[in-house]
Amino acid sequence: MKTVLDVRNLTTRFAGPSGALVAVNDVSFSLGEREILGLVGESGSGKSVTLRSLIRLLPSMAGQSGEVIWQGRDILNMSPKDLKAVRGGQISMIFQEPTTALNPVLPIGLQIDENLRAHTKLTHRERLIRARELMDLVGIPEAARRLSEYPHQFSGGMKQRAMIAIALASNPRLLLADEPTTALDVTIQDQILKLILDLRDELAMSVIFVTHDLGVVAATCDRMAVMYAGRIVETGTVADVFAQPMHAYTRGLLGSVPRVGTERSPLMSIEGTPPSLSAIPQGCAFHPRCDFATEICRATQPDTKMLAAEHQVACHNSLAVVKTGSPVR
Amino acid sequence: MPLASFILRRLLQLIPTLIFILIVVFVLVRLLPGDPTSAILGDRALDADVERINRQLGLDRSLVVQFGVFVQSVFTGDLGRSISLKVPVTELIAQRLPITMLLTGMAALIALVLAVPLAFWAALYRGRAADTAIRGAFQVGLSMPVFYIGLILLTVFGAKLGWFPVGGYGDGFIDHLHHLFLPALTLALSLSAIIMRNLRSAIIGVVDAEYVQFARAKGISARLILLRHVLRNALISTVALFGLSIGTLLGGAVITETVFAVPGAGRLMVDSIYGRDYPVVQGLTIALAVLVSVTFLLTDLFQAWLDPRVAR
Amino acid sequence: ERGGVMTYGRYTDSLFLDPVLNDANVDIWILTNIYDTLIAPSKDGLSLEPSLATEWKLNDAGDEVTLKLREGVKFSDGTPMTADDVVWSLTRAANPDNGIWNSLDASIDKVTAPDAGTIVIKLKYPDPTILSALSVFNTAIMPKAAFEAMPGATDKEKAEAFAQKPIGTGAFMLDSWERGASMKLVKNPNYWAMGEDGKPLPYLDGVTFEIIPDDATRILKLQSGDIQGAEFIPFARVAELKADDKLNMELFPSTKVNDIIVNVRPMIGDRENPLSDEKVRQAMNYAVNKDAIVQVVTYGVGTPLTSFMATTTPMHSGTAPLFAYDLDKAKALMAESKYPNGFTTSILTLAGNQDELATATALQQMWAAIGITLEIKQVDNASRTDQYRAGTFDMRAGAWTNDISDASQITSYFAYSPTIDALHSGWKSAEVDGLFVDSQKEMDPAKRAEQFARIQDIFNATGPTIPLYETPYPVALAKSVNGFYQIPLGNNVFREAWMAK
Amino acid sequence: MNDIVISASGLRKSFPLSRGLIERISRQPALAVHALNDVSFALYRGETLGIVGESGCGKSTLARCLVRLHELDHGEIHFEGRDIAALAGSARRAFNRRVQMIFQDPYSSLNPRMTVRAILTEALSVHAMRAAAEIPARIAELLDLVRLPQDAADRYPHAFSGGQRQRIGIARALAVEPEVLVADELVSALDLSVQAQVVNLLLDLQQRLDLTVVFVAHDLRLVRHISHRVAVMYLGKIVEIGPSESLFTASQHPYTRALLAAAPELDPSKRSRKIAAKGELPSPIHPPTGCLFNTRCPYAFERCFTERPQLSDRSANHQAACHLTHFDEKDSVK
Amino acid sequence: MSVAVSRRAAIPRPLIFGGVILAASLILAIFPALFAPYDPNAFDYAALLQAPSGTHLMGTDNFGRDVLSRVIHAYTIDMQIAIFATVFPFLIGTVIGALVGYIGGFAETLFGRVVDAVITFPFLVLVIAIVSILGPGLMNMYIAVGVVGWVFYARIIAAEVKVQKRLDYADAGRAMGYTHLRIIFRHLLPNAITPAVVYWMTDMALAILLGSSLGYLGLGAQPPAAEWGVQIADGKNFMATAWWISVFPGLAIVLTGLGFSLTGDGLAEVLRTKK
Ligand SMILES: Nc1ncnc2c1ncn2[C@@H]1O[C@H](COP(=O)(O)OP(=O)(O)OP(=O)(O)O)[C@@H](O)[C@H]1O
Ligand SMILES: Nc1ncnc2c1ncn2[C@@H]1O[C@H](COP(=O)(O)OP(=O)(O)OP(=O)(O)O)[C@@H](O)[C@H]1O
Ligand SMILES: [Mg+2]
Ligand SMILES: [Mg+2]
Repeated sequence: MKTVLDVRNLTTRFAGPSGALVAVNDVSFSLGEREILGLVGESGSGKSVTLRSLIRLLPSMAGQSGEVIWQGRDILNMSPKDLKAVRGGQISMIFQEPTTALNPVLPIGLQIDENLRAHTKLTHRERLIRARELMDLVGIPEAARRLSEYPHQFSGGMKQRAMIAIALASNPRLLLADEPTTALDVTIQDQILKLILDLRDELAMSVIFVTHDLGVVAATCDRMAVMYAGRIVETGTVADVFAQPMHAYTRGLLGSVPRVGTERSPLMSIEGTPPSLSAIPQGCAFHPRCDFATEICRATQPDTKMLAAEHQVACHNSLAVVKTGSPVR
Repeated sequence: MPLASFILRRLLQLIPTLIFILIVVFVLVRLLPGDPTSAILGDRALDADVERINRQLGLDRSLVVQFGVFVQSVFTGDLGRSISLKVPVTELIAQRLPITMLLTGMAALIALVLAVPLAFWAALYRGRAADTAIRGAFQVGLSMPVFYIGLILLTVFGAKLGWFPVGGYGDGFIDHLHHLFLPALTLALSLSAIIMRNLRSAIIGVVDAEYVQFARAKGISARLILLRHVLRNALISTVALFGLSIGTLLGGAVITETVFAVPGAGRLMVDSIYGRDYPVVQGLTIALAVLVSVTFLLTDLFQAWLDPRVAR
Repeated sequence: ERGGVMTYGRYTDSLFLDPVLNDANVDIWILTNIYDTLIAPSKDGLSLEPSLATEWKLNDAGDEVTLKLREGVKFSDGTPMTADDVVWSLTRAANPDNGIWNSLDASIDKVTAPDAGTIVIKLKYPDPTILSALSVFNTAIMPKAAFEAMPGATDKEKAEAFAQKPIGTGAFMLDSWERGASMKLVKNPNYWAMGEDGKPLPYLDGVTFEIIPDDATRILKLQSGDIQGAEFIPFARVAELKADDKLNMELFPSTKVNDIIVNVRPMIGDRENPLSDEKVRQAMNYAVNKDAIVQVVTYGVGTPLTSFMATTTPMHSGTAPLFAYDLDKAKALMAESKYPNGFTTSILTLAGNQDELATATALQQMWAAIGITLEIKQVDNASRTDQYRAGTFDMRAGAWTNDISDASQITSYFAYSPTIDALHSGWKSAEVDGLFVDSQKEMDPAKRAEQFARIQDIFNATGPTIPLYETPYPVALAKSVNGFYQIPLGNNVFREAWMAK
Repeated sequence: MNDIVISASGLRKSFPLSRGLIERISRQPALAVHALNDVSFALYRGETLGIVGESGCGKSTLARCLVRLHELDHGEIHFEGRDIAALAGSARRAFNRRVQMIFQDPYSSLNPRMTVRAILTEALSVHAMRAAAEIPARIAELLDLVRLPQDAADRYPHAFSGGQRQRIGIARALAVEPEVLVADELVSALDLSVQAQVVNLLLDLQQRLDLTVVFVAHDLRLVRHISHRVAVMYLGKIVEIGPSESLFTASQHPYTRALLAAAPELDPSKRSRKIAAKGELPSPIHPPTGCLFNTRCPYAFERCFTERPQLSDRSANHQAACHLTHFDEKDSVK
Repeated sequence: MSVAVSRRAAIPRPLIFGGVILAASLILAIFPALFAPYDPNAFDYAALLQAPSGTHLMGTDNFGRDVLSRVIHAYTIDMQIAIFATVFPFLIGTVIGALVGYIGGFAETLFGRVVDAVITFPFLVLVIAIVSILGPGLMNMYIAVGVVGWVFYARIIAAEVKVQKRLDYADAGRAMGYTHLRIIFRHLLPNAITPAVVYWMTDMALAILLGSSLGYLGLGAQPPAAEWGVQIADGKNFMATAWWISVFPGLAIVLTGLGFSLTGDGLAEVLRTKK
């Protein structure tokens, strides 16, 4: 499979009033053509910042280092002009909350048109036609009328579809989807996930799919990366990771999900709460919550190791984790 | 049609408001110590003169009868005659109110021209020196008594530099504008400070909004983002405040009008209160109330245009 | 060449340009430029000059005046002035139902015109003031026909219509009037008088009044050359403007007196009034350092009063300032009074009037020295008049200017109790009342002067005022303005003013 | 387990939309959101009743009605046999004490200006649960109960993570020693790992304190895990209710089936590209006539558009509101 | 398990600066005599209109009064104006606003009409009329301002209470069986009051300005009391010859205004991050 995106040692810091904070810490991964990569992790683990860092969509006080190689060019070093062409053009993004991500005071049509204007050479008429096509593509009926309506006149699922339509306007090669279904109902989530899968097939896009729902990963992604406290702690194909998590955290996550047959028994929870990024524990960030933690975990941060084909993990005690077996029976 | 119904509803709401104002102003002016006659005749008036003139003005009638006459005249559009100036009140209002409207309008415009770009600047560079300087400067403008700013502007730009006339109203529209610039600027300073503050924090609230991020993710130009996505949303909350402030200005430009010798409605109002010119105070209050309500209505409409969510 | 249009800054606008029905100085002082009277006050206010009447005669009994009308006088609309107009105008002025000035003409019984050039005024009783009264604005001559052609049923309604576009024989006529902003007068081409240079008056092509309420702005406007004259210059700035070599800072003599009016009733409402004690009043008078007040309030422009009326008033008597400052005497008087430990009282001043405020503030300090606590209450004019007329005030700042070139007007208001209770103070002297009644019939000027001297002695010693100072009219003019003056009665006279063209 | 604590019958609740003067003058019909459309069920002592459904289907409204945060338009709720709408004064306070609610949003459900101690003290003293002197000891006990450190008492809510805040909310509810807990989306806002902690806590407390729980959630797996019985709601109506096991394995309503199918499988090998349910929830302002699900139901036939099906027995304790009793993929109309 | 550590937010700089200015102002207002070198009302005919010098740091006015002493003594009155002209509107407006916001419905409609009437009524007419009716002086000015001022607070509070009452903690209170009054004043109000407090700060600065405007019209503080607005109005005639009479009180107004609005900004920041 051809690699389209190569992220190496991506680090993002925020300078805040209470000191600097590393939101994304030395993250590396790559993405193949037509591949869907799931980025999972709990709230605040840095998923969104990672995604936004890829296209430098960060506030001015943020500092970035590392490389994001897109079609042979490092996005982090691009001129603003080139970046503008990449953003929204070759790489599009959809956001978690359709309600807040669509500008409430502009009609949907205009919000689509903006993207078409910025990235295509179509005439006004052609853009109008294209906008209707896009609405059809994402499954919004009565496109012509809907285009002149405002976001508040759309239901949540419709808004998410509209946002996808905006993102697809420029025929992107890569779609960054930041929890595109979290705010939606299961039946609608189901529709949207399937829409994204269909579009991936039709348009031959690659997708990075941020979510904290393991079910969504299992149902849609090819590969997955698990983030904890700003780092990627485990990467692998979805099948591999679900079959045998090698990081204690991944294992805990999988165990936290209720399963059939264990009704009303205690879940295998991870004690404690994820650390605040401004107070990351020394050594392995997960060690205070980890059942497998040993001396070394408290002292040094584990490197990322390739333990099986395409299966990488950053854990000192991954062997012990593997030995206890999968939480999934 | 929602717009028409919106306007109609607002106009209907105006009725109780106006009735309330009608009663309050009628009672209020009559509670003022002294009466029009002795206010006009002054110290030399003899009792017989006062009585005779009161009788001529109908001020010896009972309050209920006077109120009846007043209400009736309001509904027939005739606001009576000025007691001291002896001309119809409607004529006076037609003469003086447009001047205040022009003054206020100019002040509003100047305030916007000052406040909007600087609010952007301050918001986008918040916490930096530019932000501090801009906010500091506006604060000084906000804290200075109007008559003081007025005199300083007059002295510097009027008398010393000669760029603007020293007070007055002038003849002809262009001349009016020229004459009203300094007083409008004076009024605008405090208004723009309020607008700037509000808009700045609105912009700060908006620049990091998800939809602005999303717009940036689309790769459209920074100018478009600021004007279409940021400004429009930031203005929504500011517009209401702006309308409110203009409303206040309309009735509160007295001191500026005095300092700059602008023959506006504010001065007429104060002179009439001092002169116990009941018909003028009453008529002008009603006119101002209607005008202020129309201003509010316009700002509401503008707000509804900016923000499709409010138009139901 | 003489001419030009002069712009004059006024502090407030006129209200009503009818000579008979108007009620305020803002009208009076301007009216005389539009309307002429039969007789005119002289420039110094002390004597009379021919105007529309070229000569006049009061008969020996003092109850009939015969006047010869000037020939060829035309109204500003070109119609000739007739004896009929004169008879009508005077009759209207004297009608007790008209306005508030008719009392000046109360003695008039009947006005007739035996021939086209003669007017005979028959009086009800001998009136020593009648000639002066004929120089007062309310007896100005108006065109009867034009007035009566006005819409309206009553005299009042006609007057209101007429005053929108008044027609008189004055040097100027109203061109346009934007209320509260400006009033434009233009030269009356039909004006009858000739100037000292033999050319027809007025010299000016027009006079424009601009209303500039704020003192500082009015001065700024003068300094910047936008206007050529400004009235009511604050005394604080007289010295500064005198030093300005682009301006003439004029101080026209006036009949203006400034004093404090004291309520002398024993009780005010249900509270005892310390000011009714004559000793207290004397103490207060002695405790006031008039020179200091003249200094801090008028910046040396005023002079301490030597009588309750100004030195420019005919029959004024008195040579030395009243109640020369003597704190010891004041303290002694206080000790003798019913209030040896002092008391608290109040003074009403006009809100926004810096002079009154400054005076009151100074008095507050000065009276504190004799144990009197003075509260200053700034109120608007109507409130003050209300308390004044009701007699519920303690003290108020007062100022007076004569409208007529005679001592009788001021005396009737100040001292003669039947008019307004001696400045609404409740003060009453039977002797003064008697003297005043006599003086109003006394045709012998010397005897009359004696009567007024006696009135002044009594009033000055025991009257209900704290006399302060008299002041001129401070008017600043551009150097280019010549020939403008204000007479002691306040009339602004533009007819001889000119600017180099 | 057969002791009914709360029984609800025929509950209806709608929220009128505000109408302008013009609309009123022109006599346009009053519009309303029909949040509950004839809901009936019984809650047994000691059980956990799960309530699931999509957003806006009326779950929270139902929960709020149970604690009388809303007054019903129609229908009755009986608590221990007494109509709660008729309760007043001390009886009402007692009801409010014995039936407690815990809220979804860990951020807005605690007063940010009150410390944990103030929050708990208020609950304890208003209901006079303890004498003033015993309150501190009780607070310590409660913190222990929900496994919060003792030093938490004097902190403000903003000092806590979401999971901890939910514990505070639980502590507040437990402070007044209730018998019924209505938990509205208790863990929906929490992280996966923390969710498990709170679920475990709830299970444990229920056991120890013998609580009856109404557990409202949209996460099917969670509801299945926690509940003895489950009710599925659609557009303000319970469309299926029954024991957890049979409801999830042998669901009797097409909507329940769609819901189950739409929830992604945790097993990557069981992927499907088939869409579980087409379309969206109809507007609760104009709910469909006939069966509420008819706009999305693959099995809908004429009767479904004219007659609204009522809950009817399918097996022991298991009821569903559908005109069909068994259906198959091939019965699907489309 | 440990409680997440709350970051102790640094006190925002505006609050520090504003607080220092206001603290200093309050000290001057309470103990003016300690700082004023002269009796603020004592005339000195020998020293009229003296320029600033060693003996009179800010010069003297037209009565020979020491400008510095008057500026200092004016703190007493102006701070009093700032506080009393606003505290009653604040309190009344807060209570009414809280009730209206909580009750909603008809109360809100009625309140809306009252607000309309008050804000469309020309403010100055009301103030001048009330002061003319009751007589001049600060007390009556407070009344006049209060008649109108409460509306703005009530509006702000009502809007905020409306937002707050929809939050779960308000429902939690109700579900706990708490009384409405307890919920309104113990729970909602503390959370709703922030914008009103911030507005209060601005309002105090505006009150001083209004006081000075009324002083200009002669309706505010009565002499001999030193008040900045009155001082400036007094000094107006001397702008060209004795600028110090008006400039120093002017600076005092600006500085105090700055103090209030910095404090307002700072408070807004603190109270916002507190949530
Ligand atoms: N603009 C910013 N300034 C400072 N810190 C930020 C900023 N944006 C994000 N962070 C911090 O970076 C960390 C990671 O945030 P991020 O939004 O990437 O989390 P996430 O994994 O997407 O979480 P969620 O599931 O809640 O969306 C958080 O601790 C957040 O506080
Ligand atoms: N106070 C209210 N006023 C008006 N409408 C309301 C109110 N509360 C709820 N609704 C409406 O009633 C319907 C049911 O709402 P409810 O909150 O009960 O749904 P829910 O099932 O809890 O949804 P969610 O999963 O989103 O919490 C929705 O359409 C909602 O908009
Ligand atoms: Mg995120
Ligand atoms: Mg809910």
